[in-house]
Amino acid sequence: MPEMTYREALRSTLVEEMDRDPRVLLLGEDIGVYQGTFRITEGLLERYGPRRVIDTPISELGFIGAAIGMAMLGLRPVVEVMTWNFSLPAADQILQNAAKVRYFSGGQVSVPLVIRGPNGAGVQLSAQHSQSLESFYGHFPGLRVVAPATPADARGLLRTALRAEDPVIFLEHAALYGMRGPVPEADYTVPFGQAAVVRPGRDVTVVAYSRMLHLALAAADELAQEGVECEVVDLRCLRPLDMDTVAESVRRTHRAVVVQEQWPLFGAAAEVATGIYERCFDDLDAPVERVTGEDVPAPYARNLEKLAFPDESRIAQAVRRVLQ
Amino acid sequence: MPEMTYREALRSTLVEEMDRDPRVLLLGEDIGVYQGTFRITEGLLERYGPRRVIDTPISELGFIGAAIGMAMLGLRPVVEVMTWNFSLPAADQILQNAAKVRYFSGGQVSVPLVIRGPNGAGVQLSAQHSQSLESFYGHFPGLRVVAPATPADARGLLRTALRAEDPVIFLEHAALYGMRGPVPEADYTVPFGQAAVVRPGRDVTVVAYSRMLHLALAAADELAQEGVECEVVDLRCLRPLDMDTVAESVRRTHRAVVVQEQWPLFGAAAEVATGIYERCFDDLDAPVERVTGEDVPAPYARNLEKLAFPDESRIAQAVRRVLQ
Amino acid sequence: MQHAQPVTVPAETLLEWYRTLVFCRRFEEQTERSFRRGKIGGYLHVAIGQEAVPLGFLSAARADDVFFVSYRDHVHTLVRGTDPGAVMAELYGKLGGTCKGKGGSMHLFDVSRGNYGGYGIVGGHIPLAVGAAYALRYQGTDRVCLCFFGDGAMNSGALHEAANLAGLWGREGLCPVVFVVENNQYGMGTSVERASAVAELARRFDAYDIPNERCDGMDVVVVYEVARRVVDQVRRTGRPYAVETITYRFSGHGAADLFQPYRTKEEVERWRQRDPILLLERRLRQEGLLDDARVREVEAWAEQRVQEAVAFAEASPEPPPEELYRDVYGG
Amino acid sequence: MQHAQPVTVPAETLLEWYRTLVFCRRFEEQTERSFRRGKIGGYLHVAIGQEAVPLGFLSAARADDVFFVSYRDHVHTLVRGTDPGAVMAELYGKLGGTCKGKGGSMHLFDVSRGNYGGYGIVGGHIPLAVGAAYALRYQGTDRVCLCFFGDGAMNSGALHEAANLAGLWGREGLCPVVFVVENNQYGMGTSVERASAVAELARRFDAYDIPNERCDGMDVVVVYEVARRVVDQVRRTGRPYAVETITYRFSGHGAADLFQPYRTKEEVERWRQRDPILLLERRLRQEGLLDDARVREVEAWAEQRVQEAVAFAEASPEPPPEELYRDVYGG
Ligand SMILES: Cc1ncc(C[n+]2csc(CCOP(=O)(O)OP(=O)(O)O)c2C)c(N)n1
Ligand SMILES: Cc1ncc(C[n+]2csc(CCOP(=O)(O)OP(=O)(O)O)c2C)c(N)n1
Ligand SMILES: [Mg+2]
Ligand SMILES: [Mg+2]
Repeated sequence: MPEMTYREALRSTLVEEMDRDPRVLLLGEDIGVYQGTFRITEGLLERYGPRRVIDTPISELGFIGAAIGMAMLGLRPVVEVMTWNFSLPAADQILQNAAKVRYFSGGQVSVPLVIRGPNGAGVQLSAQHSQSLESFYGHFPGLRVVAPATPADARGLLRTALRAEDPVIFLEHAALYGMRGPVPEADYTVPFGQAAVVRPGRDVTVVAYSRMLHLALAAADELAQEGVECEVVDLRCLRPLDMDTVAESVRRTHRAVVVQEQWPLFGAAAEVATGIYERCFDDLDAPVERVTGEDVPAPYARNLEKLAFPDESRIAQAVRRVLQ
Repeated sequence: MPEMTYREALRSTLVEEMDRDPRVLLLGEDIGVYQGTFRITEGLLERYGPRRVIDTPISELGFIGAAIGMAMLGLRPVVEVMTWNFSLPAADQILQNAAKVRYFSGGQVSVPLVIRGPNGAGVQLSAQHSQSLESFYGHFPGLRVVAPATPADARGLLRTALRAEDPVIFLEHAALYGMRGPVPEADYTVPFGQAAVVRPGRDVTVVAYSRMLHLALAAADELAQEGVECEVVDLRCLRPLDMDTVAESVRRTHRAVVVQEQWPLFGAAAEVATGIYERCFDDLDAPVERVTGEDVPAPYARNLEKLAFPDESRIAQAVRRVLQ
Repeated sequence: MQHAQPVTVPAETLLEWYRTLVFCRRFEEQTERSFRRGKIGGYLHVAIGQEAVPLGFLSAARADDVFFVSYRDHVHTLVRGTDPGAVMAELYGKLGGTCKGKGGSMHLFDVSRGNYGGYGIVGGHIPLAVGAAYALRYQGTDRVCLCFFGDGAMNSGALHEAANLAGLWGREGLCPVVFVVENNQYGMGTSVERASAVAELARRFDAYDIPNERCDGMDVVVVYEVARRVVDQVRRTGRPYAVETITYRFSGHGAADLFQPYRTKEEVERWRQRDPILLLERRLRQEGLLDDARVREVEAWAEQRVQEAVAFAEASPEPPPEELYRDVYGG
Repeated sequence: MQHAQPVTVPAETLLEWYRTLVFCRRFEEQTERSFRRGKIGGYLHVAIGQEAVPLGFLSAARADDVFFVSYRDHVHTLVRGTDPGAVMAELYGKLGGTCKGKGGSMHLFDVSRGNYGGYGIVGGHIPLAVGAAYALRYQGTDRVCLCFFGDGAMNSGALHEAANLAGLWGREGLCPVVFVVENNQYGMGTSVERASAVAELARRFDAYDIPNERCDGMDVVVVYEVARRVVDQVRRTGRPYAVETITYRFSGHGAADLFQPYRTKEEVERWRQRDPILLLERRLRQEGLLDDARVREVEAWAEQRVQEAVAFAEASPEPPPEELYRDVYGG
């Protein structure tokens, strides 16, 4: 299997699908002339021309709305949000139109739209630029919400998204763009709603996704040296949420830790934890531990920021707590 | 104690605080000449004049943003959103500015702002007008989120909100405006973050808020006839979330049902349920039951809509399930 | 206001329009009665008084053109030829409705006729229409997209961002959208003057380099003539155009808006003198195309069609419970 | 462009401005170096080339006037008199920073000097400024609010909704806000022509009945003269006003924007001929107020002050862990 970065996995999948399907077109700020803030769309303007690679003004509300309209008319637009923070001015379009128009039209229209870009905190981007919006969007039926953690999943889930009939909230992570990994070639797809056991283990189930997966794996390595075997489950997709895979694992390990990057209250970990209890109440030997960001806006100072977000050691500590 | 409606409780509290504090002013669509869509602001334009009762254009993003600016400069604006659905175009202002500016300014500014209006589903308002946004806003530190279910709490929490130093998401419910109840006079306040045991009972704790509280109470009445004594807890406030009161109750009853009006996934009930498990793992005799709306956009047809939202009988059934 | 090159509308068409206007009026009056009887729920917004605007514009559009509209969408749907029974059934929340009863009054769709729906968030559908227009050119067609919205929507960020995109994309001939402002002078209880810093709404499109004009929205012939010229131009150029139609709603904002402190009875009366049905009737009578007998005939025909629609709606079954879970996701 | 009534600026002031401009330039160059050395993190946006706009406007404002600005906020903060050490410490994420290190480069605040902050969401602060202006009049003062934002923000819904409110509230004399468009010709890598359907941005304020004009943003004397007239008028009338300043950023959009495919070196070079420091220096030399020795003196003074700021920032402690939980809620 060839190796490539998460970035290359995204870009090559866009290219393959654009070559295959003329209905696919791209919109976003600085994706063309500028080649994309994170270089995901490098060279694509030259390759496909300005009708298919549309540099937009700073008008998320406008161009995300327009992309919904394009999708309703049969195109397959892919919107790049420079970061997901900038989707908030367009929340109304995403939540009220994209998510619901199929339903309130009685099934007369589809919105095959992908909105993609980096989600979550970066390094010292401070409060307005450090949002992790998976539970925010995940609350709304009609949307699909995915958050790949590896180059292979980035490719497989993006291809599924590009061929889906529904609006997809495609959450990347800036910290992952440079990460290399093996990526299956050709028509590789990863279906929505399938979590993956990425590391088997008998003692405790650690559930994570996106960047947190890598922290969980690092914590698992550390714990392995203490003789603790973590089973690490990558959710990959938040909506639909594959609780079956999670529950099956917890039924074996009897203990669980759920990791998410940001605010605890009404965050994704609460849903996963509740789902575990609902399915594994009698199997659990300890309460599920949540590892989350602190309940504060992201601070700028590096020392505070480090305290604000989960790290390996906090995950390892949570694992130790559930094992007590 | 005098009786009044939820509407009168809100209106009279606005009047009292506006009389007391010239910094309080109102903004919203059709709150003045039109007297307010739900008549909460009836007569206030005449009483306070157009500088303090500002009819706005249909520009939620603009006037909610402007109200944040007013608050930063020392006023105490109260924004009426015609319904909370229309807050979505202003989500960026609420989440990125109101919730965070105190933090990223290092504490240099406060945003003493109240945004109020009806939240949740009405009757056949269909998908774009039937949103329950408590977990949506509750996720963000910096906000306070309250959802009074009774005239007394409407008064007590609104007064607290009007005197607070933070942005308050004040979630009313259209179905409650006409409800009458006893309301303490004078300077009655209800502090944020205090749930209330509104009906004591030994068998099971039912947690609810806003309109769902009344369904929970009705279900409790029904169950009492079967000899089941529900303890009903009204959260009243979602952020801060008073899990202590809930946990104390569950430690006595050993069983819990959590009710929320809308979508299950990443909804408020998941947080409350997780919080219960975290505090009462060894006390629980059965998994916590969630009673939520169905995972679909709100349909228009009355028969479908009835299926889409919780009712008393579904709450009663959930109670019976946790008692099995 | 620019002056339109008069288009000769055949007598047959004028009569047809008259019948349509009368029918739409009777239909909407019926919906208000059905609302009061509890047959229709939720929000109900009729366009009584404003019918000439959708009729004029959609008559000027081609059958394969598409449109988007606000929640005040019954007339648009009816004049486009959707079965009145299906419209009434939608309002009744029945399976035979345009959207199987799942959308209701605010969300009428008939994609087979290019009706991409009614939307409930003020201004929220304008960006969709701009994207739809782009798609039509991207797909190599010369179809046009019409986007109807109220005066209140002019103050929404959605209008601004969408209009700017339309202006930009239009430069390349990639945005054949007609913005039709249905200026009925109020957004609920707030007059245009109180809501918009510039009350001449058409002019605001200068900020997006979008050609624009104002026109009378009560005389369907005037509306049609403007619409015809504008739609043709937009089709030819692929560039957006905005028309502010000056109209008036005789009924309340919604069926629940009875007490109307924001306007006087006199004002409503004054506008009733320019009722689009009255204006057209007068024209037809003057041209000898209509007389009392013919009027009665049309009224009777309209009333009967309305009652047929009601009967269809009544007879249509409720959507079955499985419908609750359908149409959330595609394949 | 309207022509400004020339205001005579005293020699002393011109010299002071020169020193300020040189200092700001050196300060920002230092921040870029500190960024490359990892002392400053996150996003860093300098205003190198654009300094005349904040300097001219804030010099025309009164000490008790307030302002709001985008993330490109260092110069605004410095010219308003905030201690450079505190600014640098904020960028270094230190407790001695303007916001205790919790905001960083994009969020400089100094409320004691009317600086209501830098904001990171394009256009997002414009509504705040309009509300602030209202508050100032509501409180019975004659203070004015200045709102600085980029050309890119012109296409945001926030601008539209806020400007319309300002137009409306201004009718009653209740909205003393000056919109200062810092048109540096690009929003990141997108030129104004490619982002705005109407490239003459000032004119777009006609849609809100807001008087507006364009002016040179490189010559601080020109900026000041316009600003002086505009600020005075806004103070007198309580009505909004918009000024589009034509300026240019010599550096990248942010410290990470090195490769700049969106513009040519020649274009940058051409604009460097109108560097605000150069223009002012030339004027001062012509008037005999500056010579080589004096220039060297100013440079040395500026460099030393910058190094003092760096030293202060370096010496300032990190915010203690408790700060993480402070300032989330008030009392
Ligand atoms: C964003 C938003 N805010 C508020 C409302 C509530 N609302 C529904 S219709 C309406 C008035 C709209 O006026 P206008 O655009 O002129 O259309 P008209 O009803 O006159 O046809 C308002 C305020 C809404 N639907 N959406
Ligand atoms: C709503 C939003 N979208 C995107 C961004 C990312 N972004 C940051 S600065 C910028 C360019 C802004 O250009 P302009 O307003 O002209 O200001 P300048 O940087 O030129 O001073 C963009 C796109 C953002 N911060 N906010
Ligand atoms: Mg209107
Ligand atoms: Mg710029």
